[in-house]
Formats: sequence, C-alpha cells, structure tokens
Amino acid sequence: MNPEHAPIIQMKNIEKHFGSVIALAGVSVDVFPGECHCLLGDNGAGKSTFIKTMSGVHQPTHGEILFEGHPMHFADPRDAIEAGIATVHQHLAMIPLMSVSRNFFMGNEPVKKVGPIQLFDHDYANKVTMEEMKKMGINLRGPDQAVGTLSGGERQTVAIARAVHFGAKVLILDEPTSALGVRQTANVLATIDKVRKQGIAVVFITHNVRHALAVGDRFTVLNRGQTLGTAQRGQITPEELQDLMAGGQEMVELEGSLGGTV
Amino acid sequence: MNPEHAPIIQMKNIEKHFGSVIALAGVSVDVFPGECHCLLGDNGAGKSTFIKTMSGVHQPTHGEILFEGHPMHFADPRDAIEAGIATVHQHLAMIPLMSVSRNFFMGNEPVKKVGPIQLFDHDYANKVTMEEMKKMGINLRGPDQAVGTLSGGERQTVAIARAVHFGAKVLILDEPTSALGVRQTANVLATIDKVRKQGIAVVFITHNVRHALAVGDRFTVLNRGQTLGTAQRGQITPEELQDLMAGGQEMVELEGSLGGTV
Amino acid sequence: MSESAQNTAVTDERIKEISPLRKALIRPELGGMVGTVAVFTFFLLFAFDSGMFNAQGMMNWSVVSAQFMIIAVGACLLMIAGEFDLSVGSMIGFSGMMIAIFSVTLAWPVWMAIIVTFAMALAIGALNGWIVIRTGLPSFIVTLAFLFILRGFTIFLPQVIERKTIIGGVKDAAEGDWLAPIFGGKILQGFFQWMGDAGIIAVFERGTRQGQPVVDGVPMLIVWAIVLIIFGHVLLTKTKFGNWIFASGGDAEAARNSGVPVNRVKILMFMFTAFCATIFAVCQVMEFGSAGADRGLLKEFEAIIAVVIGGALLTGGYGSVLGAALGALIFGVVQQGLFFAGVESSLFRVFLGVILLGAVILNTYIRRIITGER
Amino acid sequence: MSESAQNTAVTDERIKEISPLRKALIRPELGGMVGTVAVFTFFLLFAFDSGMFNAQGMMNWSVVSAQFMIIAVGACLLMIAGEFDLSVGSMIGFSGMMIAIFSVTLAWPVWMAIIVTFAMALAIGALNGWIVIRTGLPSFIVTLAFLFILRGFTIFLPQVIERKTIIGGVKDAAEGDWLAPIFGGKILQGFFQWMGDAGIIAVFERGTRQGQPVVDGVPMLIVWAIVLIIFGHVLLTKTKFGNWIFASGGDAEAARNSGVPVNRVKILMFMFTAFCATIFAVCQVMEFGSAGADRGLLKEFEAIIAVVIGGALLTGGYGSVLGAALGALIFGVVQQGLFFAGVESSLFRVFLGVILLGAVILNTYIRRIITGER
Amino acid sequence: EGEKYILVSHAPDSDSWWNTIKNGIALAGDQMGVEVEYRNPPTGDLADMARIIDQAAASGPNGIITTLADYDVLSGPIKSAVDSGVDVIIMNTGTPDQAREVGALMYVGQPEYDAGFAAGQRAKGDGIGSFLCVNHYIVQPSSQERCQGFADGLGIELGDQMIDAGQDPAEIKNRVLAYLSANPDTDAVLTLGPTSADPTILALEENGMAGDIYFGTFDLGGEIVKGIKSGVIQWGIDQQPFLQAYLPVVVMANYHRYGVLPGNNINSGPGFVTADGLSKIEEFAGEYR
Ligand SMILES: Nc1ncnc2c1ncn2[C@@H]1O[C@H](COP(=O)(O)OP(=O)(O)OP(=O)(O)O)[C@@H](O)[C@H]1O
Ligand SMILES: Nc1ncnc2c1ncn2[C@@H]1O[C@H](COP(=O)(O)OP(=O)(O)OP(=O)(O)O)[C@@H](O)[C@H]1O
Ligand SMILES: [Mg+2]
Ligand SMILES: [Mg+2]
Repeated sequence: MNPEHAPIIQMKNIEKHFGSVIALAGVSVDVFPGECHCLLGDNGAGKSTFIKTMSGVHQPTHGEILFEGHPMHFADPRDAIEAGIATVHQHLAMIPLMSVSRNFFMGNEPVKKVGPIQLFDHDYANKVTMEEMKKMGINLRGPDQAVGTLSGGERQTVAIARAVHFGAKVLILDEPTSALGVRQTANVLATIDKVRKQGIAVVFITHNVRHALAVGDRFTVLNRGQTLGTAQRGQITPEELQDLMAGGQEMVELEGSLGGTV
Repeated sequence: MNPEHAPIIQMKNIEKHFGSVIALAGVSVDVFPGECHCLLGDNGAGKSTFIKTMSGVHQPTHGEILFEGHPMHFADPRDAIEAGIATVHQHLAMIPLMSVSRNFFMGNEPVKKVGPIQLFDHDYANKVTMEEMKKMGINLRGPDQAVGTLSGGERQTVAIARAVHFGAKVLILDEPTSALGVRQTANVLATIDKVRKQGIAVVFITHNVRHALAVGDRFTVLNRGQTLGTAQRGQITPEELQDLMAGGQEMVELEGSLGGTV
Repeated sequence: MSESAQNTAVTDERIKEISPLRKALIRPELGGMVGTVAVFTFFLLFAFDSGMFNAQGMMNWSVVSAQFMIIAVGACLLMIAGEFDLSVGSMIGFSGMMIAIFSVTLAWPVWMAIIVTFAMALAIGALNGWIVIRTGLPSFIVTLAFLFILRGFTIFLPQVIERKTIIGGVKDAAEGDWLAPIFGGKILQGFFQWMGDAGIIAVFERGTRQGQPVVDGVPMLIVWAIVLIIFGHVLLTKTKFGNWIFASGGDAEAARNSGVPVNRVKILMFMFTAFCATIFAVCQVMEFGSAGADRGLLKEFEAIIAVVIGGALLTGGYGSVLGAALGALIFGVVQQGLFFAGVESSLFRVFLGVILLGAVILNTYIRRIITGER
Repeated sequence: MSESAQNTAVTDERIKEISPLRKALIRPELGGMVGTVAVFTFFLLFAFDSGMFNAQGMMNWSVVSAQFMIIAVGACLLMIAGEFDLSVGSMIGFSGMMIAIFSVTLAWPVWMAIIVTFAMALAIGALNGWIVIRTGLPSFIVTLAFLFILRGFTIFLPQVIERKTIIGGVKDAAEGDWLAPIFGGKILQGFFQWMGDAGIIAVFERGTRQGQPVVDGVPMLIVWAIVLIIFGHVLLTKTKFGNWIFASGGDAEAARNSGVPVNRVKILMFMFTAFCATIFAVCQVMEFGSAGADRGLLKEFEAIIAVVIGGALLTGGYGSVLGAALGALIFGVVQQGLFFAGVESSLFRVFLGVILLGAVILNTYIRRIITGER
Repeated sequence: EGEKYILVSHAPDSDSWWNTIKNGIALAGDQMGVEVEYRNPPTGDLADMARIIDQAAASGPNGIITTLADYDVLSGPIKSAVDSGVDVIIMNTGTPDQAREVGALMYVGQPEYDAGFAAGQRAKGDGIGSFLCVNHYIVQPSSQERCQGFADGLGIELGDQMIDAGQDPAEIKNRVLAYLSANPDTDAVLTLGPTSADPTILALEENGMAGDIYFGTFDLGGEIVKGIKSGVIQWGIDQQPFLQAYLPVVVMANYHRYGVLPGNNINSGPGFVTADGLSKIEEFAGEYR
C-alpha cells in the first residue's frame, strides 16, 4: 500500500433525498486503488444509496464526485461501467429467465465477425462462463441453464464472478456475502483479496464485522445518512468497530444473554 | 429442555425433485418444541426447499411429515399456517405496494363487527404494528408507510416480527439475519431465544456459524440434498461445525490466507 | 434502545416535514379528482350554453358515466387483484342476448330469465378465473379467447334461433314483472314531476307526454352504479377480503405464502367482473327492450381506461374504487361533452386518445410531485 | 476443491439424466411446432378434398399466414423486450392512408410516398417508445391512446382532404415505379408458368385467364415475411443486441444496472414494430390499390395472439421469433381452414377463441411435461 | 336562417359508405345556410347511439335526422326528442310505418330487406340458384336483412351461404377464395358495399372467375363503378345516400322557414346501376354517389 497514491474516487459531501426522506445527509469518502474500503452501518443507514450514487444509478442531490481527480457526472450506470466501475448490487442484477452465460456477458457481449456482421460469440461466452464459475466453486449444469433455477447463493456468485471478470478499476460489492455459504464466502473474500492486490479499488459493504476485518484496509461507518468517520486498519479494534456499526448503542445486555457470539 | 418431550414435527425421508433436479434426496429431521433447530449447509444444499415442504409451499415427492404425531399433508401454505406453522421465507413474503400494517396482518386480518358486517380493524392493526416494530428496534414513519420504501433489513424485520407475533407452535426462519445489521441481528437472535423459551419450536437457517451457535439447540447439516447428520449442542465444536457446513472440504488454505476470520 | 426508540418515534431527523394536507392528498384517486375538476371547468367554460348543463344534458352524461362506472368497479377490483378481463364487452352482449332469448324466444318469465342469466355469467366468470389459475396463463390471453368465444355465440345463437341479430320485445315481456323494474325502472319520479311543475326543469311541449318533465326520474342504472361503488369501496378498504385483494395483486406468491387464499380471491373477482357486466347488460336490455349482437363492443377497453385514469396500476396491487368511479365520470363527461361542444365527429377518437394519455400522464405526474418520488 | 470441481463438472448426482432429444426440445417454439403439426393433421384429415391443399388453396393460407407473420415478428421482439403495442392495427390503417394521400392526392412519386410514410411510422413508433420510457406508464395505456389517435386521423384526414374514406388509384400511380414492385409484385412467375405448363399445378379452365396457372407467382408479401423472420431470428439469438432485448424484457432495472441501454433497446423495438406494420400496410395498399379507414382493425390482437401461441411470455424476457412465425402460421391456417372446411361462419369467432385457448394451454402443458417443472 | 340540424347514424367510424352522407349534409347545409352536424357511435353500438340521440336533443337543435336501426332501442329517445319539440326525420334504415310511429315528419331511404328482395328477384330472373353473401359487418342487423332478402327473392334458404368476412381486405379476399374453392358451383356473389366488394373483385380476378360469375353488390364506390364498367359486376344497388342526407336537411329547413312539407315519404332507392350511363356515377363515386 503506497502511501502517496491518490484516491481514485472522491465522494465529497454527498446528499441524496428521496422526496421527503433524506437518505444521505452529506457523506464524504475517498476510495484508493489497491485498497479494500469497507462500508459498514445499520440497516437503512444509507450504504446502498451511497454506492448507487457512485455507480450512476442515482444522481446525488448535492455534492461532488471526483473520479481520478476529475469531476464526474454519471447519467446512468452505463457511464460508470465505461469509466471502469463494476458493481454487484444488493438486489441482484441478474435476469432470471436468461441463461447464466447470457447474464454473465450482459452489457459486455463478446462478438465475432462473420463477414460485415458482428455476431454474439456464444462459444466464447459459454467457455468463459463455465471457467469463471468453476473458479468460484460453483459447478453449473451447463452455461445455458437459466439463472432463475439457481439457488440464491449461486446467483450471487454469478454476479460477483461477472463483476470481477470485467471489473476494471473499481469493484463495488453491496453485501455480497449475505446469502453465501461458508465456502462461497471464503471464496469471495479470497477474491476480494486477490483483486485488491492487483491494484483495483474495492468497496465492500457488509454487516459482518469479521468479514470486514478479514479483508478491509479502511472502514467507514454510516449512521442515519451520515458518516461516523473513517478508520484505517489497525487504528480500531474489532470491538470498537462492532459498537460503531450498531450505532454505538447498548449492545451489552444482548451480548451478555447470548454470550458475545454475534 | 425436557428430554421426554415428543417432537412436534417429524420429517421422514423427504425427497423433492424439480423435473430433472433432485433437490432433496431423503432428508429426515425431528423438530422439538422449545428448541431451536439450526439447519446449516452450503448454497444449494436444499435448506430452503426442505423448509418449504414443511410449510406447505411444496409437496414432497416422497416421504412423510408427522405433525404432533399425525401424518400431515399440507396442500398449501394456508393449511400449514392454520396448523400453527409460521414461516419467514428467504425471498420475502411482503407486498411492496401495501402498507406495513396491511402486510403485517396479511392473512390474519383483525376484524371488528359493525352490525352484521365484519370490518377490518385498522386502528387495532396500526397500533399493534407500531408496537411490534418498535420492539424489534425499527421506528416506522407510520403504519401506513408502504413496505416498498423500507430498506432490505427493515423489511426483513417486519417479516420476522409478523411471524413471531402470530407464530403459534413452530416458527421457521430462512436466513433471517442475512440482510440485517448488527443491532437488528442481535434483536432477532434475542427474539429466537425468547420464543424458544416460551415452548415454541424454532427452525433457523443460517450460514453464520456464530449465529447458529448463539441460539441453536440442535444442528442439522445438509449437503447436496442429503443430511450429514444432526448434532446436539455441546456434542460438537464450532470448528467441526464450520467444517461440516463447508461440506468438509479443505478450508485450510483459505482460512490461512485470511487469518481465520470467516 | 427503548429510549432511542421513543425518541425517534417522535421525530426522525431524516424525514422532512410533510404537511397534513399533502399527506391527505397522497391517494390513488387524487389524479381522478384533479382530472374531474379540470374536465368540468373546461366544459363549463366552453360548452355551457350547449345544453350540456340543463336537466336533460346532465342526465345524459350522468347515465353514460353511470354505465362506465358499473363496469369500471368490476374491472377495478379485478385489476387490483392483479388480473384483467378483456371479455367484459362480449359478456355484456352475451348476457343481454341470453335474457332476450330466454324471455322472448323461450317465453320464460323475465325474473327467471334474469336470474338464470346471472348464474350463467357468474359461471363463465368463474371459468375464466379457474383457467387463469390452473394454467398460470396471463389473463390477457384467456379473456381474449373468451372475448371471441362469447361474441361468437352472441352472433350465432340469435341467428340460428331467430334468424336475426337483434331480438326485441323484452319490454313487453317484462310488463308486470317484479324483478325487471329493479334494473329498468326509475326512482324519484315524484320529485322530478314537482321540479317540472315548479318550472325548475323543462317540460315536454307536445305529444302524449305534454306537461311532464323532460327528465322524469333517476334511472336504476345510476342507482346501481352508486350501490356498486359503495360496495366496492367498502369491500376494498374496510374489510379483510379487501386486504386479500391488494395482497393477491401485489405479489401472488408472497400472499399465498402468508396464507391468503389467492386463487379464491382471483376467481371471485373474475365473477364479480362478470356480475357487473351482467348488471350493465340487464339494465340496457330492460331500458331498450332489445338485445343485439353488437352490444358492448370495446367496452372492456373503456372499463380499463376508466380504471387507469382513476389511478390504479395496470400491474395490480394498487388502486381505488373511488378513483375508478371518477375515471368513469371523466370518461363519460368527456365523451358526451365533445358532442355537446360540437367537435368534428371523426376527430372524436383523436381527442379520446389525447385525453386518455393526458389524464394518465397528469395522474402520474401529480402523484410524483406530491409524494416527492422521482 | 479443484479436484471436486472437476469431478462434479462431469457428473452431478443430483441431476437425473436428460436425453439430448429432450434437451433439444426445451425451447420456446416447441408448443408452436406441436401446434403446427396438430393443425395440419387435423385439416389434412377433415378438409383434404376441399381444395385447401391444392396449389391455389396453399397459396391462400400462405398469404394469410404471411400477413400475420409480418406483424408477429415485430410484436414478438417488442414483447420479448417487455412491452407491447396495441396501435399496430391503427398504424396499418394510418400508413396505408398516408401512402394513398401522398401518391394519389398529392401526386408524389410512389417511391417518395413510401419512403416518407416509413419515416413517419418510425417517428410515431419512436414517440410511443419515448413516452413509455419517459413517463414509466405501461405500454398498454400509451399504445391504447395511439390506437385511438392514429385511427382517428386515418378517418379524419382523407375525409377533410378528399371527402372520401377510401382512397383508390394507387395501382395506377404505382405503374412503372421502381420501389412499388418490392412490396406489391410477385416473384418466380416463370417457375409457376412452367409448373402450370408441365401440369404440376392446375391451370384456369375458364374466364379471362384461361391457360394460365392458377397460382402465378409468390407475392412479395411472403418474401417479406421470410426476410423479417430470418432477420428477427438472427437479431434475437445471434447478436449482442438480441441479448439486450432479452435483458430489457427480463428485468429492465437489472439490465440497466448492468450497462444495457434499455431505453434505446425499447424505443428501437417500438420503431421496429411500427416498421413491420408499415410493411404490412404498403404490401396491402400495393396489392389492393386503395387505402381505407378501416384497414388493420384488431390486427394488434392477432399479432399478440400469434406471438403468444408461439410460446413467448406476455410479461417479456422469453420467446422466439420462430415460435411467433409458427404461431402466425397456425393462426392463418386455422382461420382459412375453417372456411375450407365449411364451418358455419358466425361460429368462426367461437372456434378462433377455443383454438387460441387450446393452443396456449397445450403450449404450456407440453413445456411443463418436457422440462419437468410443475 | 342559422337553424341547427344534427344527423345521427348507426355506423361505426370506419364504415366508408357513410362518407357520402357526410358530404350530402355538408352540401345541403351550405346551400340552405343552416348549421349541420354528423354524429355516430364510434363502435357502432346501438345502445350508444340512443345516448347520442338523447344528447343531441338536449343540445337543443331545430331538428334531428336519424336512422332507425333498431326500433326497440331508438324509439324511446326519438319520441322524447319529438315530444320536447325537436322535429325528426328518419333516413336510411327503418320503415315508413316505424317512422310514423315515433312521430317523425317523414322517412327518406331504402328499406333494406325490400332492396335485397328486389335484387334477389332480379337475379332469379337471370337464372341464379345459389350465391355467396360476403358480409363484412355481420353484427349489424341491416346487413343481414339484405342477405336474407336476397335469398328470399331467389326463393332459397340462406343457410350458410353468408360468410362473416371481417373487414380486412386481405382476409375478405382470401375468405372469398376459400369459399369459392370449397364450393366451386356457386352461381353468384353478393357483396354489401365497397368494403367487401373491392377485395372480392380482386379475388375473382385471381381465381379467374371475374366476369364469369354473376356478381351483384349493394352501395357504390370507386372500384365498384369500375367493376360495373368492365363487366365484372352485373349491377350495383344504389340507394342514393346523398339524397338520404341532402333531402331531409332541405325539407326540414323549408318546413321551419315556410311551413311546407311533402305529403309523402321519399324512397331514395333501390335503383339498379348497370353498365349503361355510368359517367356521372364514375365521377362522383364515393363522394356524392
Ligand atoms: N427509492 C427510494 N425511495 C424512498 N426512500 C428510499 C429509497 N431508497 C432508499 N430509501 C430510504 O433510504 C434509507 C437508506 O436506504 P439504503 O437502502 O441505502 O440502506 P442500507 O444502508 O443499504 O440498508 P441495508 O443494510 O438494510 O441494506 C432507508 O430509510 C430507505 O427507506
Ligand atoms: N423451483 C425449482 N425448480 C428447479 N430447481 C430448483 C427449484 N427450487 C430449487 N431448485 C434447486 O434445488 C437446489 C436446492 O435449492 P435451495 O434453494 O433449497 O438451496 P438452499 O440450501 O436454500 O441454498 P441457499 O443457501 O443458497 O439459499 C438448488 O440446486 C436449486 O437450483
Ligand atoms: Mg443496502
Ligand atoms: Mg435458501
């Protein structure tokens, strides 16, 4: 981790209002290449909303986004993807009726030329899909299996594999591990680790302190649309982080009755 | 925990085929009142399918279900609900366009009599909804807020609160904590604990070993549609359980690289 | 925890102030209300002296609107339950024809003809619903098939039986029947006579009815419309069953998992739609005394249009009966008003289309402004 | 892990054996294929000697089916993209009328009339799509509005301009035009003449055309149908854009988040539907030489029916162009076959409805048997 | 001066034949200096037409000119209009008796059944024993009366000789082809107006029966006139819709201005149009003829 490197994305004072609901009330976060930035916080804290402004799904009501130092206005997700931001959304971005390989390459279809016409290169797509899914520990019946017939965790894995495969400079993962089994979770965390080491910036949202601590370099905690501050790895103990994530409220009684296992 | 008590639900050798897919290949599980039975297992192991046969959503292809000692055939979820089985499904059972209180009482609407006509008692429904949600640590803007405007975790909490409120004899929770924040998770676990102590049987599906260990009395691990056996609390160490959940595969290398934090 | 809970229950800093007025306005029928005001303002300004607002003119658009309302109530509840019915128009034709065949050709007593027809219509509605439920096909396709089937029988039967496509003489058959006046009669006749005598409304100048008021009562059609609206509104918003209707349309799978008898709800709503269509048909046959193969053509669209103008979502799970009733009112007033305003008749459809589009866009737009969603 | 991965990639004990045949059958057009076989078997058995399968008869139902196919291809792609268009029928009327007005009333060269009409139709299609995208309204409502608006203009314009509702004389105007034969001409005439001379197909025995073969060529309508089917099929299954069509219809939000330009896809599909409708209209006008205000009535339903019979999902995201083409073939053969078989013609609609329902149920049922889903 | 007359028809928007009617009242309106309006139920639903007559009466015109497509449905509204002081003339459909019954001033038109019957008798004279009736608007009662009258005029059963042809020209054409190829010994074809006649002409040209099969039609139009001229069509029955629209306006205007009224009903048809003397018809077919 080179201390001199500049942030690839700077989110400055982002606000986002939905009608009368203020989902984000001024959040600033810097994302550095080669680092995994964990976004933590309570349900409804605004994490998903925040990363959606980063990936072009929402336009911020106020505030500025700098990408590689230049102000950026993403009109829609396509712009963000073209700029090199790959996102796995909490509510999946998969089409249930389409095959795994069509889903995998959706928006990034490989083409082969047949004369003057560009055709979808199904063979290549199928091959790559099977390979990538195998890498993640999922064995598909075939690349033309419909996504709708996969279990929740399997779908999640397809989405992550896809983002990693195309993930250019920034990879955003919104609670990627929440539906995953132990083995798949380990795979995803290992993938994050690998990707980060390749110099890609990762934004990782989770409710699981342990997962965050396993791969995180920086931790930002959101609470009710505001940031409670960013800490670097080593500056904060797991217990402090856990307290922050719960909004600093009295967890003691519960913890006591359940034996500190949360 | 009375050792003489009889199981409330006995699932015997349940098989479930979807066309050419064998989702369950003979799973037997007993559920006891006053106990929390944890169902664990990899993605696609068949956990959701299994509890769906228990709650009347699917009919098993083979096998028998005994409820309080009598053979039971649930033709649809309504039968199971009437028998006293409340379920929170992994894919939520909420209607986004309807208000929280309408959702809360869906299928169990309170009525008041006005002359000969039975009317939906909105006042009562609103009051109860607000109270129950407050108990779970969620503050609603109002009972007539649409569920679609809640965050994922908030919705999950509504579903759990509803099942607990009406949960008669058996409460089935399919990955209830996966989308929840630390505080809400603690709340749900505490709720499971409380419910169990009231003599209700709880079936709890999770991927999180720590959550399972916090409240589980028995642990059944499914793998590829078959059961790897059931263990009682104390008979098994967390490490063994974790290994079982991952299908007993070599987690060592991954664990090593990530510092045992999964 | 409990402290913060109480605290935030009182105020939540993340929520901007919403005025109670605004809150009261966030309801499906809002667009319909605004549209109604707009439409009346428009015609009061541009067609006031065309006779549109004298007694006769008002009765004219009231009756037309009441017609739309009757079928809109059925279509509305069905749409909220997540389905729709394209066979409404054919059902109107079919039911009317059945009554005429039973009472005129077969010379049954009219009350029996009416009751048997209702039974048949309900059975067909149930069949529609049953096929939709059992096959999982979209109701669009199933009811489209019934659109053709019912219309086909409506043309075929009278032709085979009577060798014509119109069967008349129902009025004579209904003379003295106890059930017929409930559909074809009028009420408040004394009141209108008094208004005529008092010079408040115009009276006939010549003919057999000289001296009688031009409008001599409120047709039962209007009474039925009001009854159905009240029934539908109470059913939808105030009862357990209403909650099931919303739930079935919002997400059938989720509702089923929560113990809502979705199949029963949907089938009942198909039957209710058929019931409304039959009320329409019976009122029409009793008023005009004949049934024709062309009755009810395209009425299904008019019902759906009224419901959608009234703020319901085509995809189900959201809407209101009052909104649908206002939609029907708008539709009726616009349709007749265009005639009163003397718009070139071949342009009528163009106006209809533009107004439909305008109303629906306005509807969405207003809803968004007020709820603040984007 | 890698060991087990390779292991299970080869066999998965949780999956029963599926024969390759069965696997090959699991495709949207399966129902259409079975339906086609069933329909042909039926008519071969019951109407073989009615002239349905001689050269003339075959040309008869081929032309009708080709008509359906042309609009079904557009409707199919649009439906897979998650929208549908109720204004197809009105668009057919409108485009035809525009060509007639341009070429006859304004006396433009026919090629110019055709090109300008195509441009207008594409613009209207794009407007349809743009409104749907911008307002988020269901396409049902938006295109229903255009159904009325376009039909209204189709009635209004010729009346204002020519004081008639049928404008004829396009055939004379098209004499010698270079573009018109591409829509109204016939091909393979030499081949058919040869077949007639060789006695393979019958020749006229009386009348003005004695000695000529009863079928004297393949109309361009059929050629267009084939071209559009191939184009649509390749576009949908073999290109990047095809993947976008599926994605837009399957889940627009998810597709958008993945970088698919959903709006562009949908608008283009609306334009393509309008394009197909205009091809239909031009072929018709060139064949019949006149344009009428009532052309294309109810064609939107026929297109949708064909597509759904062909196995597409009304809700989008699933379907096939080949299926839609088979659906159109079934629809055309059944319709004409009933006439050949001499079925009482006022029962025609009843049969149509029953067959529609039967075909769609069969479709679903077969799919379920074969895929094993319940 | 400035009287207002409203003509209400039973035809759906798209029926092209009614165009002549619109042109007829427009011309009469111009010539007489009165205001005229044309109204019709967009889908052809007669119950909607009854509402339109109510509405027309409520808007207070001097007179209403209307068809009487179904006595049961329309007599009530028409009587109300008459009673509230609006003068009514019945045109096109209905019978003189029914017109008197509802209190109309007079009837101008061609009784449909009678016209069909006359045509049937004429065809019988030409040796016809079987026919095909191409009905493009089967739900409308008058369309059926024409076919029925024709069959009765021939003295045969109508049976299934009437087909529901739909309104799409390609479908009409192909259904005619299908029928004729399944029933090749059909003697005659009867069409009910330009909508069914134009595609039928093409169908006959295609299967080579043009000029060979006996072909009669109701109501004139551009293609029909050409067909008569070229001998494909033997005759067209002209009910002179122009007069049905034009005369009532003139009669009513004069009645309101000077109190004069013809003492009898006017039969505008049936007139058989054959290949002789077609020039004026040719010029104005579809517009005033
Ligand atoms: N489209 C929207 N319209 C209105 N309110 C919204 C919308 N999207 C989000 N919100 C509100 O904004 C707040 C933040 O939501 P968000 O989904 O960002 O939370 P989160 O931190 O991702 O929660 P979770 O951990 O449960 O996923 C919530 O109160 C939610 O109700
Ligand atoms: N309706 C269905 N049709 C076909 N296959 C199905 C269906 N439902 C489930 N399956 C298959 O059955 C297997 C078990 O699925 P299930 O959802 O029960 O897994 P799970 O243990 O709940 O996984 P997760 O932890 O990811 O939720 C999966 O391989 C899935 O693809
Ligand atoms: Mg979130
Ligand atoms: Mg599961």
